[in-house]
Amino acid sequence: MALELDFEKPIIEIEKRIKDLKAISDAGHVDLTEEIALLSSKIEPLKKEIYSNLEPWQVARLARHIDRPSTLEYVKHICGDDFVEMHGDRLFRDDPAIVGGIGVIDGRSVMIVGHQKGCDTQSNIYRNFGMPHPEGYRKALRLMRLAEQFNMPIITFIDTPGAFPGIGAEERGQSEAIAKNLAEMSAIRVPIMCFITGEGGSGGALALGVGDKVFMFEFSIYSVISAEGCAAILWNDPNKAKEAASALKFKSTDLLKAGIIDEILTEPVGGAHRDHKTAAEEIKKCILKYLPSLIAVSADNLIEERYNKFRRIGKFAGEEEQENG
Amino acid sequence: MALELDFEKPIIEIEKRIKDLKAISDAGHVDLTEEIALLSSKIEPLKKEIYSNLEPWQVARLARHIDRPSTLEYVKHICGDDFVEMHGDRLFRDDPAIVGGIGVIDGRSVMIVGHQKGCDTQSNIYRNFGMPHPEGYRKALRLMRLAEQFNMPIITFIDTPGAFPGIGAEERGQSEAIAKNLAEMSAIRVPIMCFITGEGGSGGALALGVGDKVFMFEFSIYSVISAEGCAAILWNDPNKAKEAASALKFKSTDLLKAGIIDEILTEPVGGAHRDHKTAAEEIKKCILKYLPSLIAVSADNLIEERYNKFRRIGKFAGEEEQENG
Amino acid sequence: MGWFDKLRSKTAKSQENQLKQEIPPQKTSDLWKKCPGCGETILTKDLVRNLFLCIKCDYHMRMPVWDRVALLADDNSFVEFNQELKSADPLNFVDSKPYPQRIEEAIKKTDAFDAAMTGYVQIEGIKAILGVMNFEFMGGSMGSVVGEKLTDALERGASEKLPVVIVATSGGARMQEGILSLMQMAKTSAAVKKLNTAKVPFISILTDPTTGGVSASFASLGDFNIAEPNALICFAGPRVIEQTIRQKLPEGFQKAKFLLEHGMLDCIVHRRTLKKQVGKILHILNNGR
Amino acid sequence: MGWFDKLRSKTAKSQENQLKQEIPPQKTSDLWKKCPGCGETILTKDLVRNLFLCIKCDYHMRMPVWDRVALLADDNSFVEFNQELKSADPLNFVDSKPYPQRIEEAIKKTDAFDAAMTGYVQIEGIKAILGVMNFEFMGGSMGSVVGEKLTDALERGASEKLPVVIVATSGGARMQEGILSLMQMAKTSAAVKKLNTAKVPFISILTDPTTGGVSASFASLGDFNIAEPNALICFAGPRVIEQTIRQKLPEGFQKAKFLLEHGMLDCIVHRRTLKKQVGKILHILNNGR
Ligand SMILES: [Zn+2]
Ligand SMILES: [Zn+2]
Repeated sequence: MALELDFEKPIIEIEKRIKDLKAISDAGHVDLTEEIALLSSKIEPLKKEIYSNLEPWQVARLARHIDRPSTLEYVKHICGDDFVEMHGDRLFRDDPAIVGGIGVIDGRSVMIVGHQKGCDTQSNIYRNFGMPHPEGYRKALRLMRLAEQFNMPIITFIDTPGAFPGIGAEERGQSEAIAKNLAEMSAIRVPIMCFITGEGGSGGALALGVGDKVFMFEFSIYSVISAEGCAAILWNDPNKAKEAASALKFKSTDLLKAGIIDEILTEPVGGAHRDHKTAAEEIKKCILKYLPSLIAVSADNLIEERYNKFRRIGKFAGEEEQENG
Repeated sequence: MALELDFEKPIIEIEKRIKDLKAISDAGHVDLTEEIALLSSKIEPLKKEIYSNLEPWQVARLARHIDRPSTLEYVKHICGDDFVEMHGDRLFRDDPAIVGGIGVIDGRSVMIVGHQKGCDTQSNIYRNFGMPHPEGYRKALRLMRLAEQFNMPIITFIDTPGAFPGIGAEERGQSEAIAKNLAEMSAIRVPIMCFITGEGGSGGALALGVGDKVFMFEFSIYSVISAEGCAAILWNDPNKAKEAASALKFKSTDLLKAGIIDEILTEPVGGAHRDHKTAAEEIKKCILKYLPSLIAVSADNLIEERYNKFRRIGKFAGEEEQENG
Repeated sequence: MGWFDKLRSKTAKSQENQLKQEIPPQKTSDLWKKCPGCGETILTKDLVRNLFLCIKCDYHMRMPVWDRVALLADDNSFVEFNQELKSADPLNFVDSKPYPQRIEEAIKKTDAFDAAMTGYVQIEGIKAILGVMNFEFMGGSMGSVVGEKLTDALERGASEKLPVVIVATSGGARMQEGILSLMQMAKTSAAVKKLNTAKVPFISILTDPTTGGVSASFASLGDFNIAEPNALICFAGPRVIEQTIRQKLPEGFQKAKFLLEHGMLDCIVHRRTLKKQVGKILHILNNGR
Repeated sequence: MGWFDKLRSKTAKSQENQLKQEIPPQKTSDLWKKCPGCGETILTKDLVRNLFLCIKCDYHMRMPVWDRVALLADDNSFVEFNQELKSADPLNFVDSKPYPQRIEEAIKKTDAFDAAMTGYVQIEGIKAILGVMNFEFMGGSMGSVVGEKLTDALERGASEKLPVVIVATSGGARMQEGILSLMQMAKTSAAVKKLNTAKVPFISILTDPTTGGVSASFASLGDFNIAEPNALICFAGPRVIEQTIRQKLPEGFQKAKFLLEHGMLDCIVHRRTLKKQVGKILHILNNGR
């Protein structure tokens, strides 16, 4: 059951009408082939029009769409049966909001780690809506260190509203856990490819985001704070979320321009939630395209370049003219 | 207020009588100098006789004596003000049953880690009677890794009844925490000197006990299980603790003979609890004696020798005759 | 007698012995066994055929050491190391019986010299080193022989660059060897570290029960920690804890699922798919190296 | 004007500014300040003399950046880096005010170009690199300038083998710089790792408040994490958590003592002994290297 977003309504309406016509047509009473073809021909242009002109707050809604593929779904499409999930931080708990394991992509062994949201209310509660606790970051770090140990490239999938603002998460040191991941990922001696597939929410997202290459799906977002949170703090009015969404410049096109991500991955028309398989193939293609050249780099150079990639990020007064910011 | 052990009674009685005579003498009515001298001359031989013929179960009682110096007391005597305690495992909790920190011994920076018992009921409850939770071992490991990072030799003090048999300790993986320490200590690239100062109880003790040199105070013990526990399991009768104590061969002399420890440190006459300062000096002397030669060894050789030290431990059928076991 | 026949005959033998140990004296039948999960009484031969899974409720019963080898090893691939290594009596330990007598009885009962068996193996076509502990031999307790065999296996893994798989089951330390048995924890854990340093994978399979000094050493240090369903895995056993805290423990405490939820296990794998899963993991990890 | 006079005059100035910020409008007196611990109203000049410790209850109030330098640095030893580095407006961000206007106002208010100051220093005779964050500058929020200055300081520590001490205080990320401010977390944390790899000590001093992106990056990564008494240290602030879980938080939640008990801090040090203690730690750690 797809969640309908308001700006998707025209599409969904036409799709429904086509279905109705088909039913009538199939029943054999009237031949509506022509009408159906006419309507169908309108869908693609309409989708293109709608999805290429989305406001930032609309993109945020797409990024959070409950039907968007999750990490485990991508893994299923990309690795098939060649994946073994690994649980636990070996310290306190297995956090269902971050999943990971070893897998094979096109004959190459990799470690995959990512946020995991649910696909309905029950699984979302189990997954804490993809908001990790410290043990989630620590599981991720354990797996990434194992990947380093066995010389396996790391693929991360980022899709979280952010760290969880709860008592246990604070008690067990989510600050430390996030910080530690940032520090350690900067020096892990195997390639790291990061994919922002949905919501890239603040520190909880970045904790899986320090990689050699960072990719972003067209309708995903990556932001220091949610539009709602920003509106509450800076506008003193949570209803200014649309304004905040625009101000924060968290769309993939903004991030590409700012040099934060390396490439935007095109989504299936209408968004990744409309075609999981095609979305997964897009990621797989990207991995196969970039991984060989990353593997070819020596570990020393790899981590030096990764360090410099993040080292360079920042904007200072007086440099606007020179750089193309 | 010293806890009296039954076999110490004759000594304590004479000491008390001397004190009484002194009081009378000091009051000026009678001159009892001669009587006092006579009694005093009997103390040393009596102590020597008693303490050199202790049964294993009696040594165990001495090893557990509540007035025995604790890690923090040794540190105070050995480092004076040149010590900074460090708390916490950076994961879950600061465990008061294991303490640690950086200090200076005779101009050399060291990392000190040890079990910490209390000296009365209240502090013993706070210290959980020196029984660590997983976070204690993890704090210890954190500090030892820091020592490795900054090239500081590690001194450990071992004095614990053992790991804590509680729900939280199991939930948070005390098996993993102990095992990890054993594995990591075997390869830490700075010298490690271990001092069994009181009770060396099972896995909880060994978790701080993988060192290049292992020393043991005369009246301390080091055992795979407590005499009580052993009696309950093998004799099916907790009252057979004396028998179990003898069977387990956990006295320092047994362990020296078995090649488990490198040297026995002499305690002040009557036991370390009767003279903390002298006991601490004994440890300090030992550190100063062995540390320079350990520091002189290359890190590679150091950990290879440490590995082999433990690698060799074990007895098999058919080899009794050849080796001097 | 071929390798497989020998295995079968050993299996039958150890099976017998397990029955002697676990079934209460009043029903010392070699033919039947009671399921700890559902209480069903099952024909032993049916159990052997069914991988010691309860026919009624699928409960994972303890598995004799040779059956375990047969479960994991490709046919005829197991080549044992240090088969004849035997315990000494370093402490001249006597409780209700002298230690040497216990050893001799255990040898007779199990047809093994001590509580662990190690050797070369092939698992799903992948060369590896396999260690299997034997709960029937003095409760799988770890003394000098177990420590030595497992350490040697781990060291061979490091030097020959062969992944190591150890199936753990143990009641804890071999108390009769005193401090020597404690030291086997340090020895085996250090050997795991050596394997780590050599960047060779270690898969630890924790089966019912894995406790005490084995749980608190090599068995918890796998790159992959796999448990069988319902396995009891702990340092301090439930009875000791209940005596200490004087309250009833929650349902499932210290069982495999509990450990998975508490972050100590990578996965729980059903016995029927164990070999396949281990093979897959070895394949993926080998592939990266 | 000598270095110390300049410091004093800056101190007075920043003191003034802090008052403007913290004392409610109805009592905008520069002369008095109210203690958040006991409610006592205290003469500002007495506070300055008393290291911003409450004269009545010893509460550790927030300390202006130059006073903090004076507290830790040996006389005349502080030599600032990158003093003129100033924020751009990469997002053309406007909420109730344009970001450049906020920056200009903060500069006027604090006499500093951004929320962190870094430089060479000597502490108890030991050469080091010092970074001090400035809560009065837009709540100590971390944007490009703060990230750059601290990263540069940590990198200098690594390359010049000088220990680094950073006094953190921050409300979190500089939202007006969007994703760039988030990335400063990765940048500064990676720089700490570089320092670690160079085996140079890093002492992190967490003062009231250290929250959000600063808490979740370099500030939590000290070889030594030291906090001042009563400092609020957290990722998510107490108000956000209360809104999420809809219940009152326990007394002392996210305060220094709470963090010490939860294993995140090495020690809590009183402001009066802070310099001496930092000096002792640096001395011991230097000595080992
Ligand atoms: Zn059953
Ligand atoms: Zn006050």
